[in-house]
Formats: sequence, structure tokens, C-alpha cells
Amino acid sequence: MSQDLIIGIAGAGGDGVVSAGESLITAAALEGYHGIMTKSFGSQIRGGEASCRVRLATEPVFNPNGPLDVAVALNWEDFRRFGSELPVESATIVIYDSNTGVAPDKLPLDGVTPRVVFSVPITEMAQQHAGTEMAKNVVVIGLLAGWFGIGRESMPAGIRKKFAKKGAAVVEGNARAFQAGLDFAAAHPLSQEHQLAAPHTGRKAKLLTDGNDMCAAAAIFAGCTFFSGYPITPSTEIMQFLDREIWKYGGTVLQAEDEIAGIGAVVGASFAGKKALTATSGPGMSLKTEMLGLASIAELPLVCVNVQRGGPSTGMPTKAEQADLFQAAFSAHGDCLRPILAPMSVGDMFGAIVDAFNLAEEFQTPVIVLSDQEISQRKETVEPIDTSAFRLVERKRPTEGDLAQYARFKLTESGISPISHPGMIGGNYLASGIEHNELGRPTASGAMHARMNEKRFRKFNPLQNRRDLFLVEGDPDAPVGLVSWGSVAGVAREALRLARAEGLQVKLLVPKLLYPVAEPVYRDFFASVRCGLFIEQSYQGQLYRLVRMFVDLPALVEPFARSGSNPFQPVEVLERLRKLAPPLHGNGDRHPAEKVAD
Amino acid sequence: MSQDLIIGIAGAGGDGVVSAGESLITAAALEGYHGIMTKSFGSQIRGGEASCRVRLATEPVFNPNGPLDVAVALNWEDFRRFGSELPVESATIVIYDSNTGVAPDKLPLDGVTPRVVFSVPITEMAQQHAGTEMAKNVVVIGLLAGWFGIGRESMPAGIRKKFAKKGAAVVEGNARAFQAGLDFAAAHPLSQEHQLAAPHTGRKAKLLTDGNDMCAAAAIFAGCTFFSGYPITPSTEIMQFLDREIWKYGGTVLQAEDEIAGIGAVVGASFAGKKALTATSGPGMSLKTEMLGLASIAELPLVCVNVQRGGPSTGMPTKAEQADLFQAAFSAHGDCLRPILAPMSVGDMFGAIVDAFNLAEEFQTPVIVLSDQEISQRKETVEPIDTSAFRLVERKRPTEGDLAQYARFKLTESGISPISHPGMIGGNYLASGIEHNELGRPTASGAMHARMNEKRFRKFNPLQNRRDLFLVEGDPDAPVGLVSWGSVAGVAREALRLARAEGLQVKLLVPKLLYPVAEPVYRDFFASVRCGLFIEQSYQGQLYRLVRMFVDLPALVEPFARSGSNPFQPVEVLERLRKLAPPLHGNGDRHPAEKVAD
Amino acid sequence: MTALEPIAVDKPQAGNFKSDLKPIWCAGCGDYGVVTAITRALAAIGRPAHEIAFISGIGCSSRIPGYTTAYGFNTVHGRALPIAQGIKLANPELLVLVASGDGDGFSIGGGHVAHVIRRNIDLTYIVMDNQIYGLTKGQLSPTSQRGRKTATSNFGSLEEPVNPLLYVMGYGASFVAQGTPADMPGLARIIEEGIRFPGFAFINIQSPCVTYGEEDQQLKAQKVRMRSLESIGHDPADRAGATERAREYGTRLYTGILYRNPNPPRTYGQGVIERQQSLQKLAAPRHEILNRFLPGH
Amino acid sequence: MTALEPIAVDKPQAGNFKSDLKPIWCAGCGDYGVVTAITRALAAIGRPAHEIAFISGIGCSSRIPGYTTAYGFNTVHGRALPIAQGIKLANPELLVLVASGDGDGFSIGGGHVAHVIRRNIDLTYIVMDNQIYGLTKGQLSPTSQRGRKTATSNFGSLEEPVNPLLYVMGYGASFVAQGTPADMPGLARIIEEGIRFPGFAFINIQSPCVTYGEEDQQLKAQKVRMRSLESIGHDPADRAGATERAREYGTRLYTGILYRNPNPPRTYGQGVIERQQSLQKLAAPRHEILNRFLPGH
Ligand SMILES: Cc1ncc(C[n+]2csc(CCOP(=O)(O)OP(=O)(O)O)c2C)c(N)n1
Ligand SMILES: Cc1ncc(C[n+]2csc(CCOP(=O)(O)OP(=O)(O)O)c2C)c(N)n1
Ligand code: SF4
Ligand code: SF4
Ligand SMILES: [Mg+2]
Ligand SMILES: [Mg+2]
Repeated sequence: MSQDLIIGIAGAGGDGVVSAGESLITAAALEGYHGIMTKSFGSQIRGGEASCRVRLATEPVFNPNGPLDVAVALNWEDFRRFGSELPVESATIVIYDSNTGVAPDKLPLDGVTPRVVFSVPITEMAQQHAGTEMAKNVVVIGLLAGWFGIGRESMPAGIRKKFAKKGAAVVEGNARAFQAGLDFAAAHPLSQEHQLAAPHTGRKAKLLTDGNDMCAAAAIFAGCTFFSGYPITPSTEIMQFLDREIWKYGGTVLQAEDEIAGIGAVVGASFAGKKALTATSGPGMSLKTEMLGLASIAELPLVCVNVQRGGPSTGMPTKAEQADLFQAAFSAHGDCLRPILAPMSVGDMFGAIVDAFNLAEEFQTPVIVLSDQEISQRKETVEPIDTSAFRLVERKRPTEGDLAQYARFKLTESGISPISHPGMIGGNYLASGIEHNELGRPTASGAMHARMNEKRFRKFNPLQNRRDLFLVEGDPDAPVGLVSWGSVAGVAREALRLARAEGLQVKLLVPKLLYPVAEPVYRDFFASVRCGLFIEQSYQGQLYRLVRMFVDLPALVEPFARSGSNPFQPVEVLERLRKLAPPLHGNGDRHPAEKVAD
Repeated sequence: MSQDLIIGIAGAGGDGVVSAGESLITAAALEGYHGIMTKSFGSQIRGGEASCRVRLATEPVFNPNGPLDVAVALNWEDFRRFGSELPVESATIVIYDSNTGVAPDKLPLDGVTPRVVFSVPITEMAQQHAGTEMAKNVVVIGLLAGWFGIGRESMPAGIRKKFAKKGAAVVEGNARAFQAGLDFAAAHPLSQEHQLAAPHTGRKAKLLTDGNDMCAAAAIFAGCTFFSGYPITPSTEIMQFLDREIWKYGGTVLQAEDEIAGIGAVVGASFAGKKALTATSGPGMSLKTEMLGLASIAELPLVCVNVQRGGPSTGMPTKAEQADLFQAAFSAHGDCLRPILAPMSVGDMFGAIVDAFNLAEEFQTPVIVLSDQEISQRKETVEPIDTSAFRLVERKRPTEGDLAQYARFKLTESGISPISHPGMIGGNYLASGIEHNELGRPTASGAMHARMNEKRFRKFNPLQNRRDLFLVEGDPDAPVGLVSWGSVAGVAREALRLARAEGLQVKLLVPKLLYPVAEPVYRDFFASVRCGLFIEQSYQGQLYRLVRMFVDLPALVEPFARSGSNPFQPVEVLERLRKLAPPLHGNGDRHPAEKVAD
Repeated sequence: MTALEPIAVDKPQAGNFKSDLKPIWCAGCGDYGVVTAITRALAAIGRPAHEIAFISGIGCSSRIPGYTTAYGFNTVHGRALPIAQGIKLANPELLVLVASGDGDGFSIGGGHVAHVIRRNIDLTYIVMDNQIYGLTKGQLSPTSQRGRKTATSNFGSLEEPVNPLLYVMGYGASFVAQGTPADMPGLARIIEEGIRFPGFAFINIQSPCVTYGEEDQQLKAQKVRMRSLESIGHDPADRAGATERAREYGTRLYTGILYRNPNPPRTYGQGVIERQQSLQKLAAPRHEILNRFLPGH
Repeated sequence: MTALEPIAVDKPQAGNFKSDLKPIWCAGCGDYGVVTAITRALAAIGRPAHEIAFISGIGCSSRIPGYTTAYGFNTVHGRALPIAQGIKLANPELLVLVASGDGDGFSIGGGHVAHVIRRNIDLTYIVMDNQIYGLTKGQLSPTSQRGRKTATSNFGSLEEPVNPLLYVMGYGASFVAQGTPADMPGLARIIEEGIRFPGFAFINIQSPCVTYGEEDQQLKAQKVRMRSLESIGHDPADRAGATERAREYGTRLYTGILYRNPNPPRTYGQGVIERQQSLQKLAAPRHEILNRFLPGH
């Protein structure tokens, strides 16, 4: 039986391709499978071509990429438009609508001849059983349920729920269409090996959501009661979720007139004592630059999520890239530092957001969370999260003693000064973007400026040792080290798994805290390393460069970086690793990387 | 006789302290001396305390800092307000107004007892000879002319010119006040050794101006015909100069409603085919972020000057700092690169601006020029510049052949694609911030994105070898290397001079091209270096970190960096060098730096 | 001859101003009609495409320059006006069109409108007002009605909408009009008149979003609701009357020219040119510019 | 008790709201009078200083929060309004004042004004309008008159000035007033009324810049020119009349309340609170929020 199945479906805008994918992954999540689903559209606003990829597996999976095990084409023109996004190999099982008029041995796939091909009268079946072509996607999920064994039980209930509002006739029509799919599959059996095995982690249902919704939910959990932002792809769903929910928790969403006003309102809410969030993507981040600097010098907590898309400028709004790291670290003028966190999956987003609010409150600072288009919009199964394991941090308030002679920007040993807010008796102070003394009063003293700068950097020292914000996997003494972050880290994790399965001595570091660069963590990681790769979806290899600023890397560690919208495949990382890493039980005398480097 | 004289003058807002300093340096420039003058004010908008420092010398000088040779106090309260900005030592000659009532041996100077002190009835003399206290500053320049021999001839003419509009009585009164100063000095002679020797570079008059005016004049020379920006200290004088001048050259100044609109108009003017400039300081730079990214992807030339002041946020608007380098390099989202230049003096500003326009045009890119508050506002003598030695570059226009099948973003070998502009027949194209193909049409292709990114970086390769944009001084094989930039480079140059005078083996690299990091230049420079310093006026030592991203520095090279508004002194750099550098003729066996580092 | 340049003909036709780039708009989107009206107006004006610069921000509507053969610039969200002003001042010979959406023009870009109007820079500013954020898939727009439910106002908007017509009247605009692709000849005509007007011209177009828009904003409903200002006897020279009609934005759908200043005020560009001409003679040669820094100069 | 907190007294005096920070303003600057008027108004209102948040942008005028004992926030140039809105929505109990200059408020910050007004967030917005950029030493301001020569308009401004009063009327403001420190009791009174008004209140103050301002904008000249709206029989409930008076900005110097909506519309904050209350009962406990992601939930 199969342990891992990647299904790609493509069709025209109205074909319900994405909804079919969602039905599939929902059923899988209910049954305890692990899965990731991504979707992709043409450039039309609406009505262009649509596709989705659904990966389902019996064990956790970290990335949606790789060649298709199953390809479903509702029509060939649209399927082909997705090109390398839906790679068909000879091992791929191809299912397509017979009404395309294409012969099974004449598929329009350049240079590939799939071994198993099903021409299915999908449109015809939909018409016949549901009385409408609209049910094509239901036929497809029937076929997939039949052949691969996912959701045979749960799907009918799902169909019933989904179409309930449209009346009994529609429900029954769709139920028949689903059954027709099942029947067709039964009548044209596929060898048992393709059936998905039972999930290894048990039949218990998983959570299912995408990165943006997870981000918003995590913010509510963390105690956020204020959001202000401005719509921008691919981050808007965060605001949309919060607008549906946050009011229930006494919170507010303000759609601002632009991104400056959005983060401005968040700065204000934080000054007023509340946990506050804004979210945007690259162009919006560029506009928030000035306010980030203000929040740094006024030492006000806030969280700012950047769902990265292809850049520069408007760039590629619907494609993932990891090229906003430099900006996150360095956009504001003057010397200032703000922590940057990056989740590597939808599940990881929860912790990243909670950590972000905690760091913001603890260090009285803006914190940037770098998500990306893939994480934000892919649906992923997530193991249920024990929220009681998460501690929530609140900013340090002044004691009565502090208030007796309140100095908002007191030069304390930790660099953290107790912070009051309007409404607190005796806590009155002047906040400002102007350099100030301990009382908050404007100063033109170079000496005071130096002390305040020093304080504003020193307070972050504890972050050097936050090893909980790093994932280390693999052989601790491996001479080959991988570093990766964000959604691409999922590819690296799978590549690591493949490499270790081949007996290669490799390890992987995934920083969730990207900045400040926690030097001891990298030093320890690289202690055993002779060569390695930073795997990043940016032209410049931004994390590689950022780490170099602070850490002397082994000479043979180099970036494996490329522009966004060109996803990495685990196997290509594996190939690079094969060249770099000695086998686990090799003699290791002559290190292959030494050849690679010349 | 003296070769170098640093004079500090302080008084109340209305005392004309700055105007006295200006008279002095003007006279000196006329007579061929080298000089630098800085001014400083209290935090009041107007009417607070004022001071200036004037350094005059027979040889070129590169920085205005150092202890005073001569201190002039019109009143002691205001003088003391400037604290370490006007450091008095026992060797300082102190001149003050007798009407302060302070005894020459009871000067309110903490722990310092100057050996030569003149109590002069300055107010009285002004009243007596000019009939008004307003002439106090004229008495002061008379005194200084008398004692130190600067401008004895030229000053009277200057006074006449300056007061001409106010009528003969005022002119005569001031002339008498000046003469009274001269007479007082003659009656209370100072030993000849204090007289300034003749300038070594001859009596030929020097240019005299500040960095902002030089910037504006250079822009006009470079062919700039469009400026748009928004007022902000300390950059506003650039716009003010251009508003007085650029119209004469068929140009336009548009005071925009904010910094975004300012650079927006400049992007537009460039699209329309013109050379265009904007100028601002930190907070304004933060707002220009998004437009810089647009100009990068649309490949439009423009020059953006950032006159750096203390940050972050509003920070210290009237103080110099070098902490906007990270921002200049990395503020825009996505992968993009724009060259950054930094002049190290007022004189250097001319070339920096011409280079900036040339690079912008050649590489079709925004170029950032990092000036700082000190360069922008200090007056400096400049050796007359032979403008015919400067080549002006124009953007590469499409040939008729190109226009026959015009592809605005053609993937050429150099990465530079001929650029048309509205009005050019057959050059019509769509410019955009969206990723595009060679024709300029929007694309969602990852492959095209990768090729365009690669082109937009590759085109800058020639900058790796622009050695003309670097200054290297000192012993080519020295084991000790200094790196410095901007106004602080002047301190480093003087420190180098001092160190070499002591026989230390040291050299200095001053990059005027800060970014992209020209790796070969640094590699060559550091080839002989075992230890060294990056001297920078920023808390983080931003150039040090930036260079580390690309170049493996010798382990003992470290930042000597501190927050702005805490000027470096050549002697303190010298002190650090004494610890690092072996004497020129030492045996060099045990390198002292190896000790310093543990 | 480039791919985007029309074939040279004696008298330009609307088709000469349409590029061969395929719009990404949804079928039925009002913006198709707008591009048609613009190309018709341009044909009537008769300036060749290479003398036209067509600038936009970001949005469905802002895609429009690419569908014409003019020099186009699809800039960033909300900043079309500042960029267009730079273009016009740098080269006053050009015909400069600016396109925007209700969000692009009155939310993120709203701060620039007053300033271009009080400068009176000779641009034609066309806003495709669909009361929704189209490109980002249906969020609240500044012209959405109070109470409207959208993806970001799930419980109804709490804000009064912007009134584009009233705002620009208050800013002192000299040419203000409104049109809709539901009345194509009328729309082409007001665009043409806006371009011909010597100064800043503002044209609000009720261009429906078929995908996220409300029923009563669609072409069909508009056809029923719209009233031409001409038909109600409105005199475009009457500023007070125009302001009154402008107040009815959101309630009544007037089409035509709301206000056209009968004595068009001086444009900024005229001031610039006069200034340049009067100061020209004072110019030292560029290479002598540094002489001014000689002490005593 | 902090350095900035006034000594507790039974009935607060204006002095309780003045901090001991020494102003950096030039001697004679109009802003001295403004801070006095504000502290008097605050004394009349009687809320303790710690319940007041006083937000400003950047400029001479924006230094003002530091000279009071309220919680102050001297933010960045042009962004006082967005920040103040966040504060008020995050804690509706606070009394939120906002101060700005003509440049801060109508040039760089001009894009935010329409939006706070159409949201009707309950702030009191005080603009110290001196028709010049004071802090940066004398550049053209959006309210400077056409033709005015300044450091950045050496040959005279080519633009019509902004009309703050007319703009905010057009945006639908419910409380609009103008004052000057030349009439201190009047100024304190309109500030007090602005604070008491339940909704957004806009107060334009003709606060002269003695250093870079024009002669006819100084207090002395103002004393001669100013006319109280009351004295001319203007009814603050008359919106049309108010709009007419607003048009005379720059020509006549009216003081007093130009417009006060007799039926103050709902504020944004009221809408927020109602919404929160009505939805509250639907809230799952925070720690169960993830349950919604269980398939079939
Ligand atoms: C700085 C920035 N913020 C946000 C966006 C996302 N965005 C693109 S278009 C748009 C609004 C679209 O609405 P509108 O201007 O009304 O144009 P329409 O699509 O309705 O024609 C937004 C918010 C962006 N591209 N850049
Ligand atoms: C983003 C930004 N741009 C520009 C400045 C410089 N700046 C400070 S105050 C000011 C304008 C001052 O004029 P106004 O708002 O009228 O206040 P006033 O000083 O006259 O009271 C400017 C341009 C700044 N601090 N930040
Ligand atoms: S989303 Fe609306 S505005 Fe955008 S193309 Fe579709 S119909 Fe037009
Ligand atoms: S410059 Fe003008 S506004 Fe600023 S403090 Fe002085 S008088 Fe007041
Ligand atoms: Mg719209
Ligand atoms: Mg002002």
C-alpha cells in the first residue's frame, strides 16, 4: 500500500477543482492522515484556469512539492497551462475527462508516456447523475475515493453538509455523482498498492487550516485585541478572519486608509496598553518602515506579519518568495533592532505568533513575523495543539515604587524599563520618536543618545540563547550542514530524511528566530560542519548573507538560493547533498566537498 | 609660526557668533588657507545659545574636531553649554568679554587653567566704536585678525560689502569696531609663534561652501533638471539652493506634499527622460522605500540623497550619524540592488553627485548618496575643481534597430537594455512594478522572474572593479588597515597622518562606493593586513557588518564604532593604532595585535 | 515599429490605441467599457500614441494603461498622481492620463488629490469607482456605502463613504465629470472634454465590478438609474449648483460634466515655463556653476 | 507621583496641566498661548491628567504634548491622527487630544483627515496653523498664500493654498471651529467645547510664527482683523452658512464655532462597542480557538 500520494487536479475556473481538493484533504484530515494542499490560478481575476495539488500521507509531510502520483485533467489546455507546477512522470496515474476527445495513448504531455491512464466520461457522468456539469468535481472525488481509499465514508456526509442549503434535490444529485465515481473506480480496478495505508499516527482527526487563518487564531489566543491593516495579497485573510472573530473577544479591527495608518493605529493601541497586530505583504512593509523605527525608539510592543510574495515592488503577488528578510532586519533608518521570526509550516505558525507577541511584550519592541505566500494560503493538517503548554507574557508594568519617581526609559540592568499606559495614575510620561532621557524628555546629548542606543540593543541579549527558537535535526556530528527557513525548510526536512535514509551524514538547522542572529547557536551547529548549504527562495540568499555578518562560516558553506516562484524539490537538494556528504559509515578521509569547491 | 589653528566662539543667539566664524573662514579662503567651520546651536528654534568652530590651516585638513587653540566666550554661561564640543585645554588661548565680570584666573572651566587669557572689553568697544552691541562680533574678528594674522587686509572690504545696504554710518561704525579689535591686539601682543603661516598651497583663493550647496550645484552641473522633495533637516538647503537656481537651466523644483510624492515625481521625471534628484534625511528615507523598489524593477535612473542625522525615528535632527547605511542597502522588499555612494567631505560631494548621476544613467537604477549632517552643513574650503575632467554619462537610448522590435527589458549580455521615453516614436512600452517579460508585459512565470532578477543584478558587475571610487592611503604593505567612510573618514585620514608621522605602518581605505561591496578592492586591501579598524559613527558599525557579508575579513579586524553625536578625535584613533601597529622599522616578530585580541 | 505601436494611419481610429495585450479582467467587468471609451477619446483628440503617457496605480482598474498603445506606467498602489505630475512637469508637451480605482485614488492615494488640484497640473485623472476592492477580492472601499458587508466588514461598514465629487469640488477642481460605461458615447465624450480642458480634469467613472460589486451598481441597474446632467438642465459653469449635485453622489447617478470653470485658471506648468523663461538669461554656464563658491563672488 | 504629574488638588487648575519642561519655542510664538488655552480647557473639563492622551506629529506645534502633564506622544511627522485613532479605539475611556501644524496636518498628514472624519472617531484635533514650516525654518506650507516667497518658493508659490475649514466641512465633520491666541478666553472656550463634543472635533488655530511668519499673521494684526462668528450672528447649526464662512478662510479671520452638528451622529466607537457587546456571547474560550479548525467543525 502507498504511504504518500500527490494528486494534482486542473481545470477551468468554474470546474470546482479547488473545491474537490478541499473535499479530499478534509476527508483525509478527519481520518487522521497528514496532508498539504496548495492551489494555483491563472492571471485572470476570475474565470481563468485553476489547479490544486493535494499531498496525503501516513506520516507527517513538510512540503507539497514533488512529481505527481496522480494527475487529473478536466481539460488538457488548462492542465498544460500549469506546466512545471503539475509535473507528470511515466509513473503518474493519469485520469482525464473523455470528452476532451484525446486518446489515452496520445496525451498532450511533452515527452512523457504515463503507464496508467484512465479516460473517464466525467462530464457525462455528472450530467447523468446530478443533472449538471457542475457536479464534475464530485465525480472526480468519487473516483479518487474509490481508487485510493480516502474518504469513502466521510465524503458523503461532507457532500450532504456542503449542499444542504441548496435543497434535497441538489444533495441527492451530488451524492449520486459521488457514487458514480466510486462505481467507475470499482469497475476499473487499480492494483491494491496504490491504496493509501492507514495513518501511522492513528485515526484521530487532525486540525486543517491555512497559515493566514492560523495566524489570526493564534493572535486571538495570544491576547491580541487590536488589529489594523490594509488589504494586500496574500495577507488579507488575516484581517478577514479577525474581522469575523475579534469583536467577540472585546477587540477591534480597523481597516485603515493605507499601511502607514494601519501600523500607526497599532502603535497607538500598544501605547494605550493593548496587544496589537498588523499584517501585510512586501509593498505594505515598505510603507511601514517609518513606524517600525518609531516603535523601536518609543519601545512599544507590536507584531507585524509580512506574508512574503515575489518582489521587488509589486512583483509577483500570488507567488512565494523569501526575499524580504533584509528589509525586515534593516529597513528603518538609524541603529535599531527588532526580532524577526519565521514559521516553517502552518502548524508552526501558531507558536510563531504566540512567540512574537511574547517577545514583543517582554522586550517592548516591534516583532516581525515573516510568513510567505505558500504557508499563508496552503491548507495543511496540523496535529491538535495543547494550548496549555504555551505561556503568555505581559509587558513589565511599573510597581508602586517605580511610579513614585517614574522614569519611563530607566536605564536598568536588563535594559527593560517598566512601561505604563494612559489611564495608569502616576505613570504619565512623554513618549517620542525624538531621542530622550530616562524621563522621556527630548535630549540633544550625545552621551545620552549613546546610552539609550546601548540599552535598546542590550535588552535583546537574552535572545542569543533562545535555543527553543531553533530546530536542529539529523546527525549531531555531521560534517555537512543544511540551513533553511520558512516554507522552504519543509523541503530541507524532507531532503534530510531522504539523505539519512541513504546513509548520508547530514544535519539541518531551521532558525525560527532569524534576527538578531543568535551567534552561539550557529557556532555550535557549525562546529562539526565542513561544508553545507543555505537553502533559500531568494536570489541573494539573504539568510546566508545575514548570518555571515555575525558568524564566521566554514569556507565550504554556501547558498543554494534562487528566485521565488521556482520551488525547490527535496530530490534536487538530495542530489546536492550526495555530492557533499560522506556516507554515514564511510572512512571520510577525503572529503568530497573539497572537490566540489574548486 | 602656527600651521593649524582651531578657534571656538560661543555666545547668545543674537551675538553674531556664527557670522564672525563665517567672516573668518571667508577671509582665510580668499587668502588661500584651508579651513573647515562647523556651527552648533541649543535646542531653541531661535534665540538660544550659538557656537562655531573654525579650523584654519596651511595644509589641507579633513576634519573639524580636536581641542581648541583659541576659545572666545562672549558670555560664560552659553560657552559652557557646549561642553565637550568646545574643549579648552591649558594650551588654549582664552579670549572673553570683560563685562562677564569674571577674573582671568577664575574662569569657570572645570579643572583647566589656560596659560594665556585675555579679558577684553568687547561689549564696551562695540558700543564705543560702532554705537551698538551688535558689533561685538566685529570686534572679535578684529581681535582674531590682529593676534593670528588672518584677513587683516580682506576683512575691511568684507565688512564694507556686508553692511553696505545698511548705510554709510553702519559701515563706518563696523569698520571702526574691527580696527579697535586690531588695535587691542596690537596693544596686547601675543608671541609670534601663534600667527598663522602662509598657506603651503599658495595664496590662490579657494572655493568655500557647505555640503548641501555643493550637492545642489553638482546636480546642476551633472545635468539634473528636476528636483522634488519635502523639507527636512539637515537636507532642506539642497532644495532651497535648487529653487533659487534650477529654473535658470530650464529645470523645475516641486515641493511635494510628502516624501513619497517627492520621489514619486522624480520617478515620473526619469520615466519622462530627465535626470532627476530628490533629497531627504532618515525619516524621509523611510517613506521613500516603496518607490526605490519601483525604480529598481522599472529600471529608472534617479539620485536620492540622504543627509544622515541621528536616529532611529526622529532621533537627533541636528546631529551627525552614519547609521542609515543598512537602510540604504536593504530597505526595499524583494531582491534588489542599488548603488550607494558617500562623499567624505564638502569637496568630495561634487564628485559623488556627478558619479551618482553617471551610475544612475549607466545602470538605469536609483543611486543613493549618503551625506551626513556634518558634511551638509559645515563650511569648507575646496581647491578649485576642474569640471572639464568630469565625463557626464547619458542613459543608453534605443537605436533605430532596437526600435524596430523594441523590447524595453531586453535580456542583453551586459544586463543593460536600451531605454526609451514618452515622446520617442516607436519606443512605446509598459513600465511597471509588476514582474515583466522583455517587452514589459506582466508575467507570472517563475523562470522569467529568475532571469529578470539575474539581469538586474548582473548589470552591476562592472562596479566590482571601479577602483576610482575608493581612496587608499598609507603604506601599501601595512599590516594594520583602517577603513572609514563619510565625514568620519576625515578623522581617519588625520589619524593616519599622525600615525605615519610616528612611524607606524598603517594604511587606510575609504570606500566612496559603499554598496555593492566591491569584493576585489577589499580583498586586495586586506591582503597585507593582520589587524585593523572600521571607524564609524554608528552604534552597530554598519559598514563593518556590510563588508563581512561578502568578504572574509582578517580575524583581528574589528569595528571602532559608536553612536552619532559623539565625534571621533584623530588622537584617539591614533591611540588605538599605537596599540595595533608595529613601528615602521620594528622587527615585527610578535605582532602587538595578537595581544590586544585576547 | 514595436508590438505596442499602432499602424500609422492618416486619421487615428480607436483601434490604434488598443494594444494586443489580453485583459485579465473578469468577463463583463465595467473596465472593458472604460478602455474603449478612452481609446475613442484619444482617437478624437488625434495625438499619436507615443506622445501620450498613461499612468496608473495598482488595482484591476490600474491595469488599463497596458491595454492601450500609449507609453504606460503601471506604478504602485496609490501613487499614480505624484508620478504623473513628475512626468508632466518634466515634459509639458506630453498628454498625460492618469487612471486609478476608488481604493487607489481615495484611500491610500487620497492624500495626493488635494495637492495636484491646488497646483492645477494639466492631467486628466480617471477614477474607476466600483465601490469595492476588486483586485484583492472584495474588501471595503472608501466609496462603499455605510453598513455594507464585505470580506473586511463582515458585520457592516461603520464609516460614511468618501464623496469623490464633493471632495474634488472642495479642493477647487476646475473640471469635474462623471460617467459610466452604461453610456458609452457619453463617457467617451467627457473623457475627450477632460483631455481638452486646459488644466487638471477629474472624471469619476461608475465602472461596475461584476464579481464583487452590488447588484444596483451593475450596468443594467445603472442604465435605469442614470440621469444626464444635461437633461436636468445643469449648467457646468455653475459652481454652486455643481457642489449641490456633487452632494448627491451615492444617492443619484448623474452623468456628464458637473463643473467646468469657464475661466480656466493658470496651470502650474504655465507658471513653470514663464519662470524658466524669465530666469534663463541669468544662467551661468553649467561648468562655471562652482564659481559662485569663490569667496566674495 | 512623577515629575510630570500635577499635585492632586480638589478642583484642577490650568497650572496642574502644565509640565515643568521648558518650551523650545521662540519668544512670542503663538503656540505659548495655545498650550495655555488647552490647559485652561482641560481644567474646565476636570478629567485627571492620567486619563488624557495627547498625541502630536512633528513640528514646533507638535512639541505641545510635552508641555502638558497628560500622557503625551510626540510621534512622527504627519501621523498623529492614525496613532490617536488606535489609542481611542483601544481604550475608549481616554480623553484623546491631537495636535498638529499646518504642514503636519495638511501636507504630509493630509491623507488621514478625511478618514478620521468619515469614521467620526471621538478625538479633538487641534491644528496650529501658522502658514509656514516653523521647525524646519521657513519653507512653504500648504496654507501659505499663492505668490508667497519662502525659502523653498524664492520666486513665489505657484499653488492655491489648502483651505482647512472647507476641506473638513466637505469631509462631513460635525464640529469645526477656529480660534487664535489673540483671543485667549475664546480659544480656551472653543477647545473646551470641542472636547465636550461627542465625536470628532476640528479646531484650526491661527497661531502666529514670529520668526518666519508674515506681518499680517501676527497677534497684533490678528487682534485687528479677527471677527467672532457670534458677533456676526452666525448660527453654528447652519451647515450651509458654515460652508460659506469656511470659503472665506485666508481672506477673513473668523473665530468661534463654525459648525456644530445639532444631532451629533453616531461615533465609530459606539458602533464598535455595540458590536463587541452583541457578539461577545459567541466567543469560544481563547484556548479553544483552534477547535474551529477541526474538519467538520
Ligand atoms: C502598498 C500596497 N498596498 C496594498 C496593495 C494591495 N492592493 C492592490 S489593488 C488594491 C485595491 C484595489 O481596489 P481599487 O483601487 O478600488 O481598484 P479595483 O481593483 O477595484 O479596480 C489593493 C489594496 C498593494 N498592491 N500595494
Ligand atoms: C517624515 C518627515 N518629513 C519631514 C520632516 C521634517 N519636518 C519636521 S516639522 C516639519 C514641518 C513643520 O511645519 P508645520 O507642520 O506647519 O509645524 P510648525 O513647525 O510650523 O508648527 C517638517 C517638514 C520630518 N521630521 N519627518
Ligand atoms: S474583480 Fe471586479 S473590478 Fe476586478 S476585473 Fe473582476 S469585475 Fe472587474
Ligand atoms: S519658528 Fe515660528 S512656530 Fe516655531 S517656535 Fe519659533 S515662532 Fe513658533
Ligand atoms: Mg475599486
Ligand atoms: Mg506651520
